[in-house]
Amino acid sequence: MSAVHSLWMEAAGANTASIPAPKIEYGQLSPMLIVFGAALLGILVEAFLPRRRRYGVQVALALTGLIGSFVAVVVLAADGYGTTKSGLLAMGSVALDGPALFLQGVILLAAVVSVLMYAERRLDARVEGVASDAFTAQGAATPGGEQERQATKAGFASTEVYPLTLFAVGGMLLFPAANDLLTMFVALEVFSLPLYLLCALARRRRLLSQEAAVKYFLLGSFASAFFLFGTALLYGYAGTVRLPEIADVISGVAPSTPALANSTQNDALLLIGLAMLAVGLFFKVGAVPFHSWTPDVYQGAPTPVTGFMAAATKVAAFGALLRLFYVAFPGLRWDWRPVMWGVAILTMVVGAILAVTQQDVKRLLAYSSIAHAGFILTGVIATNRQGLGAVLFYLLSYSFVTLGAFAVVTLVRDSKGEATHLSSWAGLGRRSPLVAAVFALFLLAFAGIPLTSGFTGKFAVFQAAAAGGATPLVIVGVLSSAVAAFFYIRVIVLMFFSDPQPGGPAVAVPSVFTGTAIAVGVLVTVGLGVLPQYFLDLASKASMFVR
Amino acid sequence: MSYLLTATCAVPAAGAVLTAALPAGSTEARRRTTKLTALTVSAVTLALAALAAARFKPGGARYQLTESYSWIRSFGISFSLGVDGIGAVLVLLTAVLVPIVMLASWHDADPAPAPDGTSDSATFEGRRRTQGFFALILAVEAMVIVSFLATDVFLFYVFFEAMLIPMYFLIGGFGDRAGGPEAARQRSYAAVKFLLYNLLGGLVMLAAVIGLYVIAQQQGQATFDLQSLTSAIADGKLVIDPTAERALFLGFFFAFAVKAPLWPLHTWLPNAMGESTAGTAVLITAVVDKVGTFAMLRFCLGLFPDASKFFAPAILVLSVIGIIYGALLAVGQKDIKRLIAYASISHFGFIIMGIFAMTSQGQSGATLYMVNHGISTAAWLLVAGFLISRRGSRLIADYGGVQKVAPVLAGTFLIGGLATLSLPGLAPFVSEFLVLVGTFSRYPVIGVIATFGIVLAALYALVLYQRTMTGPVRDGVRGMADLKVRELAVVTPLVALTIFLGVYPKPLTDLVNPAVNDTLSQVHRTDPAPAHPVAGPAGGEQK
Amino acid sequence: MNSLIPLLVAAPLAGAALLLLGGRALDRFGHWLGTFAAALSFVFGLVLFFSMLGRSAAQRPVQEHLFSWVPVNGFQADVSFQLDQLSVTFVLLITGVGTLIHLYSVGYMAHDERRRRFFGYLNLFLAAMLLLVLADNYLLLYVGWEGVGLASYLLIGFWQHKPSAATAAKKAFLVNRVGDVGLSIAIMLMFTDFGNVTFNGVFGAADQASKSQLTAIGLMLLLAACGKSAQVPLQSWLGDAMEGPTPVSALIHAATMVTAGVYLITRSGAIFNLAPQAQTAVVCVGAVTLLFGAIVGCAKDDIKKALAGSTMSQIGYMILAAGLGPIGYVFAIMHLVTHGFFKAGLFLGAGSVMHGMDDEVNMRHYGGLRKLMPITFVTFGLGYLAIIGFPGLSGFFSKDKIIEAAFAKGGTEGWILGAVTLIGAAVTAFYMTRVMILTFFGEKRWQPDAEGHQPHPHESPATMTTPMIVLAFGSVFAGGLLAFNSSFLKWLEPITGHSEGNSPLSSTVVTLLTMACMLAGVGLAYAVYGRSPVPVTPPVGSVLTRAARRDLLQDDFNHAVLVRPGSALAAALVYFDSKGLDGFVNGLAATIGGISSRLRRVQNGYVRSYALSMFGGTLVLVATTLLMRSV
Amino acid sequence: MNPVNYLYLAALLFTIGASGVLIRRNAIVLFMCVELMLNASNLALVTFSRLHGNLDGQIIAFFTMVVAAAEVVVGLAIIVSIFRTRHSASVDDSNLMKL
Repeated sequence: MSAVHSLWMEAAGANTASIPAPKIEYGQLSPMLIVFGAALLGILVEAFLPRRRRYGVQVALALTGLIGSFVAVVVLAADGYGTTKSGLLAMGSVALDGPALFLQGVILLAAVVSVLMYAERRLDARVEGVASDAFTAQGAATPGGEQERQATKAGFASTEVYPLTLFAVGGMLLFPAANDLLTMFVALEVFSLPLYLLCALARRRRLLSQEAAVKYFLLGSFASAFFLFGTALLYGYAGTVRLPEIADVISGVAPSTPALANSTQNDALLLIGLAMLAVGLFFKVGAVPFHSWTPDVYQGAPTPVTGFMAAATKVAAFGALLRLFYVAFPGLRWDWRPVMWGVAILTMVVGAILAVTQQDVKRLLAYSSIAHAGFILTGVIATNRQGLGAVLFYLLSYSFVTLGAFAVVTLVRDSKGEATHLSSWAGLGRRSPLVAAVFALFLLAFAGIPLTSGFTGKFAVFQAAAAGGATPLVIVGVLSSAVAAFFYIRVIVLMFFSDPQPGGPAVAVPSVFTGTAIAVGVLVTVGLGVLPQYFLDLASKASMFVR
Repeated sequence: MSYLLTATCAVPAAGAVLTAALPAGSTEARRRTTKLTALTVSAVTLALAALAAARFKPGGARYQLTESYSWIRSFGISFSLGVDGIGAVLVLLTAVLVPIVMLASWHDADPAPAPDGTSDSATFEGRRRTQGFFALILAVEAMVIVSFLATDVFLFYVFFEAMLIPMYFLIGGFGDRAGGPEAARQRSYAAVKFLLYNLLGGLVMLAAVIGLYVIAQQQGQATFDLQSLTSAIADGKLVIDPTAERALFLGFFFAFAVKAPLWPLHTWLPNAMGESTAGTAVLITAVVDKVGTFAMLRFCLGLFPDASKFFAPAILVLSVIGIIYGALLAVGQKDIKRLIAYASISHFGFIIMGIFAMTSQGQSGATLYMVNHGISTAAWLLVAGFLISRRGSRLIADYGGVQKVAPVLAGTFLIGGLATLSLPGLAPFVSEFLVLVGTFSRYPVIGVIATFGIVLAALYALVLYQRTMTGPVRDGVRGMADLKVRELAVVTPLVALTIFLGVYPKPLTDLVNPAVNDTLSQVHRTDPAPAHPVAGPAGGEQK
Repeated sequence: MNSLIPLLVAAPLAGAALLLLGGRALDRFGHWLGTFAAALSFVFGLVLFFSMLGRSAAQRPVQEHLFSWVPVNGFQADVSFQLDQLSVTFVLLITGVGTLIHLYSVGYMAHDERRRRFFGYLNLFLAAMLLLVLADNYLLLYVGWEGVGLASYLLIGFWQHKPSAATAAKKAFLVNRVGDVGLSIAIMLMFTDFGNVTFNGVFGAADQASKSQLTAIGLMLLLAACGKSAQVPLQSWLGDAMEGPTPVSALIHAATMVTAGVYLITRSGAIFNLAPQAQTAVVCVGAVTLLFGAIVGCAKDDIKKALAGSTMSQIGYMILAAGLGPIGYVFAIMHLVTHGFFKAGLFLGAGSVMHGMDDEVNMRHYGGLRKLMPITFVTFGLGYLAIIGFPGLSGFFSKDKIIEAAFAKGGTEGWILGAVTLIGAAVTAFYMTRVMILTFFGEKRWQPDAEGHQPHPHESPATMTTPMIVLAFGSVFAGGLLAFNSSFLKWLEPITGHSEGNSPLSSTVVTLLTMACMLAGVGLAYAVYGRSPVPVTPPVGSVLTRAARRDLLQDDFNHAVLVRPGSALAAALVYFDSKGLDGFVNGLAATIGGISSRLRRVQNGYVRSYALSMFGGTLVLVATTLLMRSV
Repeated sequence: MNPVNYLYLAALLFTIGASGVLIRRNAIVLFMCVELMLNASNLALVTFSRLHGNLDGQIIAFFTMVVAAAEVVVGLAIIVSIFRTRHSASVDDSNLMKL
């Protein structure tokens, strides 16, 4: 930012001849650029290609963009940008370091799997003779109206979900890499806005979908406003929005602007600003008491989108949270840790307890994601390198478990679409043992049973927290894990040991897309459970923020 | 480095996968293939276990045949296996019991006739039922063996926890078809209860495992290797302050006490054993629960010697309560399998008491007790299972006069009962007496109270026999067939072992004693010296 | 030669194993196989006995070590035998009487389809009993101790289809188990005190131990003896044990097993001698039981239960004698041996009567049998004379010695004990005379059985009468033989020790007193039962009679004090387990569920309230952050 | 005028906006309240920019305006579509999903 700023100052000095062009490291920013480029291409496709061909092209484009971006991430990481060559890009507003690359990789993989789920067109019954995916034929049409019927009949599809998703992914890639508060805010909005729209585009139960969108949007922008106001206050405190510089001001290395330095309000600005920034991020990660949108939105959104949100949003938001607290506020540890303790404990306990009485599988997973946010927060609180690595690993493992779980949810269907009420899952294990077994595996991973990725992640996080002196948190975490286990097991019991209801849901046979998504989920879940060393190393190598 | 131990765990694990992958089908031939495959795998496992036990040299190092492979370097975790005398006998117990359990459960996983008279073999589940059952048993076997062999705390923990899952499906998925229409609900309740209790225990232990690692890490011992940890503790390289040590001890102990189970954490056991098939119940009480008591001996005492000593009196009180309480509840039961379950709770009280009496008699006795209880309870329970499968009822009141129509069944049932009440000459007596004498020499009052448990044991065992087997022949019992060849093949080795180990337990004590002495030296305890030792060579031809 | 010792046990054990596992193929000759095993053991016993006779007293005890049984560091127990004068006495009694009773059973059980198994159990009993008396350490003794308990359990409950038999068997085992607790604790005490459980080790170190330790061990051994030998307060099982087949009652519940307590106390004399308080307790138990059994014996109409009361009483004599210490040990064992003969004979006679009377046991339904069963009458009669202490017969010598020893205890104690034993002698004479008169004299009071068949009493077959005759010889001559030249005293003295004590009365006076008491008892019985017809239905009787018929209310006492509170406790605990412990856990789960449903209400679906929670959360966050700084 | 007063104003506006979100039912009004909060932030940024004497705050304000505009586009689209379905813009009507 200050680069831009200095640009202005010099312009003011009428020294136009020597305006230096901002230095942009295109190669190192390529992951984001590829995704945004693909998104723009996607819009062009929407504009110029006939409807019938859009689906195929969009899917291919999205996958290509995401995989290309992932390759870029891998290349950058292999070049050592995650470790030795990490640094700041785009005049210091974007960081290129281990956590950024790691999380970008995770986000991209999660996005690939999500796009596979988007592309699934075989699950739903053929409506009007046309293959249909999870998204409404025409978002603008009134639910149940004539227009919608016609659009469906005509075989319309909301192929705009692909570019929307790509934009969201782009924002998410930027979010954990953002090195100043403005970039962070912009990235937040860039990935939030497409998500609001995506939520509204469910094919079935559109009322719920729209309600989810409106709730998400209103609450999300409410939270953004807090984030922005926090940014303003911090700017007021430090005179800069760049995270390392804020840290310098806090630690007294660089004195703050004299205008405010003597003010008694000084620390209040800092602390209130910090709290408000935290609110914005806590909202995104779904921490209590900023979680209330989660169950409603998860339930209402189209399931592939829910999966995408649950995985990628959480990764991006935790990335930003980590960067904020590790880069900008390490000096304020003693101020924010108690608050974080409270939030983490509340999140774990409330998430677990509320899940106990849920009757809808998507809401159940939503509450489970809240509880998991609490577990991850314990790793954030550790404020040591171990904690950082542990959180990175946890995010990796969690996103694939949750994606896989939501992918399975899309398979269980009755005449009205997905059968998400738990009662209709009764006896699933007797009808489709394979699907039930896979879902059980994901549930066990959520519950943190050894030999699944969930256990390794939980162990890593708790271990880091304990090493960081947060033993009580570990104990609360363990106890709420026990409560959480109760409802995961309840679902398993329901699937395997209850008699199927007559006329209950059937398990649709997925196409290769969802099949791949689930398979990847299973593979990662088991792989990270049994042989996690490589990824632990990766996470541990990546666990150093550039300043 | 030999691969023997890895093979001993890997064979059943691979067997589980293989069995599960066998072609599904409802035909008798397909099922038989499945069963024979599983049985063969378990027999091979037994051979490997026997080989390992034979290679073990009682006079040598504490852990032998060790293997170690790096697993999760980041946390100092390795896949380390090693066998000591205690582990060896328990692995043998497991390897012996599993094929017997399979043979006993031969038809337990056949497709059940649906209520409307049709067989459920039409459904997918019905077709895979047999594969599932036998694969789960093998999976449990593999995990239990790893737990007994693990010399890495984390490795142990992982399998200690993971074995809950196949057990859970065994309990919840396969019942003894004797519970009436409520059975399915009861069974899933039992399975959930089993899992939740044990999971809670496991999670608490997880906290302690983490705590241990963190403390070790802070002192430069970032490892989960049991031997490194214990030697570091012994050498004072690893110093855990008393409060932390006690907390960690409680974390470990809680998990083991749930699993074992120790009063008052026992209430899951009667449900789990009552609702599952007899074979599964044997797996629970004779094999899986032993991991809990085994772990107390190896991990609680080895890692937290001072805390173990600190809590020993309290634990002894709980265990003696368990002995009396379990026996009294067994007396009050109406259900055969629940009765046996409460009897087991009483026996686990003895085992835990023996461990925490911290005498060589107590601990050797406790280890023997684990083996003997496994064998004798298996015999008792499996015969009870045969009985129940004939009549279709678990209620004691539904039986009477069985000895008249099925004398061999009644006779073996009596032997099982006599073993349970620790009749001298049968294996459990030796171990029970050692536990009692070991406890008595340090805690006389507790020893005396526990001794009265043997009266109650006689009461429940004989009352059960009297009510079911003697008296006039009841209507539902008339025409009951005696034991078949397969069933005899199940019972005979168990009875033979019960008698053999009662008369000649020396092969086991020779294996166990050095490991127990080592454990005792870890906790810095020596046996209380007799008040007036007999001068000269005491008794017989001992060294 | 010593290698024969294990064979003593092995022969009947092998017999038992063969018979129990052998299957139906053995049905035809299994009983002979069993008898042969017993006889073989008897022969081994004789061989060993004579070889022992050939050695000097100091060299008579021999040890035979088989293998190390339970080796755990300080605790060592071996399978190892010790044969000395005391154990060889028992070996001969056990195998001798045992063989006779096997023989008797061949006839008695001829019509039982499970006869093979019966012989298997009998052999098992012999093996266990021999193990008991041959063990050289307490732990191995314990194996035999419980082994005979098992055999007793199996044989009492042999007719398992009868619920009463099954109950009686269970009761016997349970009550014995209470005694076994005593033995267990005694062994543990020995281990903690001496670090050793062998006879030699313990006895050798006993004098170093404190008196309280020895007293504790002694009392625990007494508890064990009470259980096995049916002494007060653990006497209640013996009467019920008569549910078993009569040969069993003769062998186990009269001649051998029930005397194991006497063996135990005598064997542990080295401990008791140093623990006078424990000895006093032994004497008291013996004295009380002596009278208790005798009184019960007077009131029973069931012939076997009357004899059981008598057994209890006679063992009371032995226990009393054993409690007297070196004064009495030898006579306790001597009475044990003679009692083994005449009581076994009496039981076999009773069995013979029952055999002839279609298993009728009520003596009021007998009468006038002496002519129809002459052999039974004569052998039974000789046994009767022996037990009441008719001069010259076995019982006379042994019982008289015990009464003398009781007086010889000295002081008030001696007088009391002497009086008790004398009263006992009188009462013994009374109830035994009653049995004789009711069974063999008077008019026929036979009753038809349930199907209306009149009984046709007849003499028993030779397999049954032969053992009765042999035992009758024993009843007549054994006492004299043992007393002659104090041969038995000299035989046992090296093991048990002996002292004369100082009786205030000369032995002649004691003998005369005993005679007088006996005659009084016989006379009284004749006056009551012999001179007027005996009513078929028992008269109501006095309070004491009614109490005695109910075994002096022992069952009622046990029921009220132990059984009922016990079952109430069990029931209460069952309730506590499901409602208390499980209830607590379920309650915890329900509480979490309740909190969950209550918390769910916050999630009311309204955006504004969600926003409110966020806003409130923000305020709290801000406030806490600020507060943390100011603190 | 002391520029700090603008900060007070900004805080006031932010609070008003937040209260509006809590109180009002109409989705559009709610959304406008959010916009008010964003603009309060803008005011604060600009003020701080003035206080610090650097232009960063002002530039951020521009960015914010763009973002707010984008938010309007998305927000209105969603609100309009739900209005067409329900014929109501009251957020209290949207509570199909709860508990």
